[in-house]
Amino acid sequence: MNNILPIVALIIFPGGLFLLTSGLAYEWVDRKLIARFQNRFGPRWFQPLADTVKLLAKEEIIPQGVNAFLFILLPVMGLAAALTAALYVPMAGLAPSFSFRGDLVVTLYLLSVLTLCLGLAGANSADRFSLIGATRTLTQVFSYEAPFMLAMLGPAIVTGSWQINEVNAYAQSNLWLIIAQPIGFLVALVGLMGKLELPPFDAPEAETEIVSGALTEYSGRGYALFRLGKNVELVIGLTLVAAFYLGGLASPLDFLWKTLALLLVLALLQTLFARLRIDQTVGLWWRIGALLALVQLLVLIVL
Amino acid sequence: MDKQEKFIVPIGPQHPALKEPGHFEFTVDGEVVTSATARLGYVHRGIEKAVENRNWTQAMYMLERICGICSHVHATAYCLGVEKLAGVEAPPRAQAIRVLIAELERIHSHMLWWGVAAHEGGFDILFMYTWRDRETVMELLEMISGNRVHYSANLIGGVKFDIDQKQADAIRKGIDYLEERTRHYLEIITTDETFLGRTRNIGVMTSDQAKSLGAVGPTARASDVHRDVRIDHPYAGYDRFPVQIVTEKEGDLEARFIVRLKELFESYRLIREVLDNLPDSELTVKVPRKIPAGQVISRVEAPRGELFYYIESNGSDQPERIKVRTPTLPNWGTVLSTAVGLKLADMPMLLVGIDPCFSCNDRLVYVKDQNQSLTEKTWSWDDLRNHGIERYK
Amino acid sequence: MMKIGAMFSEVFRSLFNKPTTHTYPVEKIPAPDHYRGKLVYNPETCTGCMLCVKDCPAEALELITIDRKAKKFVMRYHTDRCIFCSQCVENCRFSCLQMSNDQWELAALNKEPFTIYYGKEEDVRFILEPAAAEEAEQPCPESA
Amino acid sequence: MLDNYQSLEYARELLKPWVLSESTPAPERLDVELSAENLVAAVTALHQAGWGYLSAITGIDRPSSDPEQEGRIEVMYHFCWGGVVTTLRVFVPYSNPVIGTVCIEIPSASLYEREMIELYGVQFPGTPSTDHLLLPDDWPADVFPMRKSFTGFDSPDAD
Repeated sequence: MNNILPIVALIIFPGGLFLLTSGLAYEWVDRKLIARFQNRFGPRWFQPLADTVKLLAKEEIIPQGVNAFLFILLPVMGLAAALTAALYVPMAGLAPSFSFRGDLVVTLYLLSVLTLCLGLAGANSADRFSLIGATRTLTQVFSYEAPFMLAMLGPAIVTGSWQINEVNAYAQSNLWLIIAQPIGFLVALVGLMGKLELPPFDAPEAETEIVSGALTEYSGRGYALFRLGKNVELVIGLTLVAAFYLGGLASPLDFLWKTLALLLVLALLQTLFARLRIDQTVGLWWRIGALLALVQLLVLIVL
Repeated sequence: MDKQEKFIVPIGPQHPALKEPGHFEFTVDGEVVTSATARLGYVHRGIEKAVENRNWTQAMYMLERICGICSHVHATAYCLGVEKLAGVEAPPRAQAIRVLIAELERIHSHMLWWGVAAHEGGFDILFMYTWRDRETVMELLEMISGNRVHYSANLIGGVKFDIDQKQADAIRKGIDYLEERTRHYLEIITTDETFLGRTRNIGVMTSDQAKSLGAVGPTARASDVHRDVRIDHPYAGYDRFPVQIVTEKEGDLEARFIVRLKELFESYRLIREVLDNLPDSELTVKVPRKIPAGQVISRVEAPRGELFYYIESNGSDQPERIKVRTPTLPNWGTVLSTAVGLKLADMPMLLVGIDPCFSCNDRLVYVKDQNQSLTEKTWSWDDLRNHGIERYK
Repeated sequence: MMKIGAMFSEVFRSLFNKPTTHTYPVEKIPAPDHYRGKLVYNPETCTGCMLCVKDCPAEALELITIDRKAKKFVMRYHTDRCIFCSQCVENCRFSCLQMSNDQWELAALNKEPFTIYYGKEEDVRFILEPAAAEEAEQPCPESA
Repeated sequence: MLDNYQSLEYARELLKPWVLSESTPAPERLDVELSAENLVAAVTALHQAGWGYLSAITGIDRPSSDPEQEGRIEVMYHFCWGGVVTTLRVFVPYSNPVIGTVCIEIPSASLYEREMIELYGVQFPGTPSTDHLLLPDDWPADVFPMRKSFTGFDSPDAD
């Protein structure tokens, strides 16, 4: 029995199947919302699933001049890291499967692994677009990661714990942190957009300049895994932000409406802006994002 | 990446930034472009030769198909030229209808352009909304002419169809809606911070540069060069319905947006004026099948700039020579000479900034790099192709 | 004055508006009256002057004269070549050519529907029959 | 800005030293014939005086009906300035189709010259690039498609 639970947690819930399905569902909601914002119909509900199935069925072309081992390994690693991160997060409003002191830091690092894998995958494929995409991806990591972490630390500091579970519990019993720490919420949300390379932070995969950035050479399975990884990260990211800033997640219903509300805001933000150039992104994060998060943190510490 | 530390980013012949085939190579240093070259000609169809084997009427339809966006101006330039050769003049009502359609076409072309340009800057929302509103003018054109793209309004010696009261009302209604929308978009492109970050002070071309590079159309007018054939040499109905020139001083991408949008207000005004004052006359005059020998130059203002036609007849029912110089061609130089020193991310917007039409210009450009010499290290198309063949053998 | 998210109100409103996209095969919008669709030929008034054929820029028209005096003409119209410019309609002085505004869904899976014969029924049969008979007589092995 | 008449007068004056013959086919046009060796000087004079911009270079093949006489290629340089157009015409024979390049004075003319090289076989010694402009890379070197003698290649299906 002791051995079965972790396996269930890994394969079915909250890791594995549940996350993959919810990732696809959230991708659909995101696409549909953007389409409606743009006055279009948008895809039907099975479209993300159909995309994934199609990509998985396609031949994977491994270009010459790349390290084939890395080329295949990186997407798997990225997805695995994203799925692992879910184990420490109160998915669907239920208690996380695993929890220990300091799991917040681990989760945040696990969430960055996907981006790192993406960057490495781009650098690994000997394509110009991939290389530029990889450089931009990694540049962007360094710009949003610090503010995003600072923004996540805010709630942790007021809770006095680095354990996601406890922060969640604290958030439930206190004033919503979005009101107490509005700047932190904003930075966290926008940081999540940067993490997921959503517009306007999609310079690393700006299609009109560098086709699809780091993933240009990926087709078939590798591409499908990266996409799934991003979807999973979207769900986890939304859960984290909702748990920390939107009064915690106490039940599946709580989880559903809070993350979907966040997704609505996220979709709106995606549609509203022109793509930022990579230098503008870096400037924005370091000049404004990091500064704001620091101020917030200082205020919290002093108080 | 070769030993010279040159990193070349190819854009095209097939690339998401380009809606038509063209090939550009940008040598970048980090994100900064240090040189730019281009090769076009992927859609060269030999139209100038082909029209020599067609009769005057058939040639018109051939020339109309040079471009899918500005088909009407090609036919207008051609018809005006041939009419001049034949010594006839289309009746005033026909000329007014030509102006009307030319202006409607300008609206649809400019809206198409600024949608595409916004998309290149990742501002998809503006792209979607402008293209949605552009449907209005497309539907108007379809209603008047019977086709969304190739209106085929012209005949040698007049136009094919009349505008009746019902159509005029529909056009007025459509124009009112579009004018309001254009005002709204003008506000957005001049106030939205993220978008201005991508257009303001990007790709600046001074007035002197524009003059010496021979820029035409809105590209030139955004650099404060007063060039507009509709004003300099009024053709068709433009003497009866004069246009006011629209210029901007900055010469950057933002100015090119503003010039094109402000030009639309001029178009709306003109369309209303034409509709209110449609002269009464026949729609066509008789033109002989054989056009008297002679040569004529016909210039019209296409949405993209000056369109130049040289037409020569040898007295038979087929043209001797028709030379077409489309506005995109002289504008290429302006893009590639302003590209150096900008960020790679600005390239797609700069490229579309002149509203290039590859099938119009179907020609090839080679531009020198910063130190004014054709570098050996820049890969030519041949090198690239051979490299591709070698690599994937 | 600079704004962040200048299109906000408009974008948000769209969420509650019906999308503008037409779901084409489901919802069909009627073409305008002057739409230039498939060419329609009326043999009754044709005099066989050939002006339409002469100026057709796409060689989409063939006029087969069976008997000029008896006004027996058959028009072979290639929709796949036609560029729908309506020059033939302009040229026709007897108004026997029209462009239809309701027949414009011309796509087909093979080449056959693209050749259309217009004329009086017996004339079309007269044109088609010898051709069919000829084909039947000598099945061309190369064409396979 | 000069009016149409004045600007044409100005062009006439600038071009005076080299004119072989001139005509005004339309009120807003000046059409001047020059000899090929004077062309560069004339273009330079116009350009340096700031007379408009080079709008297009047109070529026309003039084959000779008389077998004794050699065919010529006519090359026209169109300068536009506001509403007026000045055309410089030169004729070069098939055997020596050489014109000086104007790219030194007007760099953007490179495109137009390359089109002439490719389609008519006119040569411009000193022009910056002679790479293929419109035609495919494997186009035969001695076939000039815009000459009247070119009527197309045999179709590959013919045999």
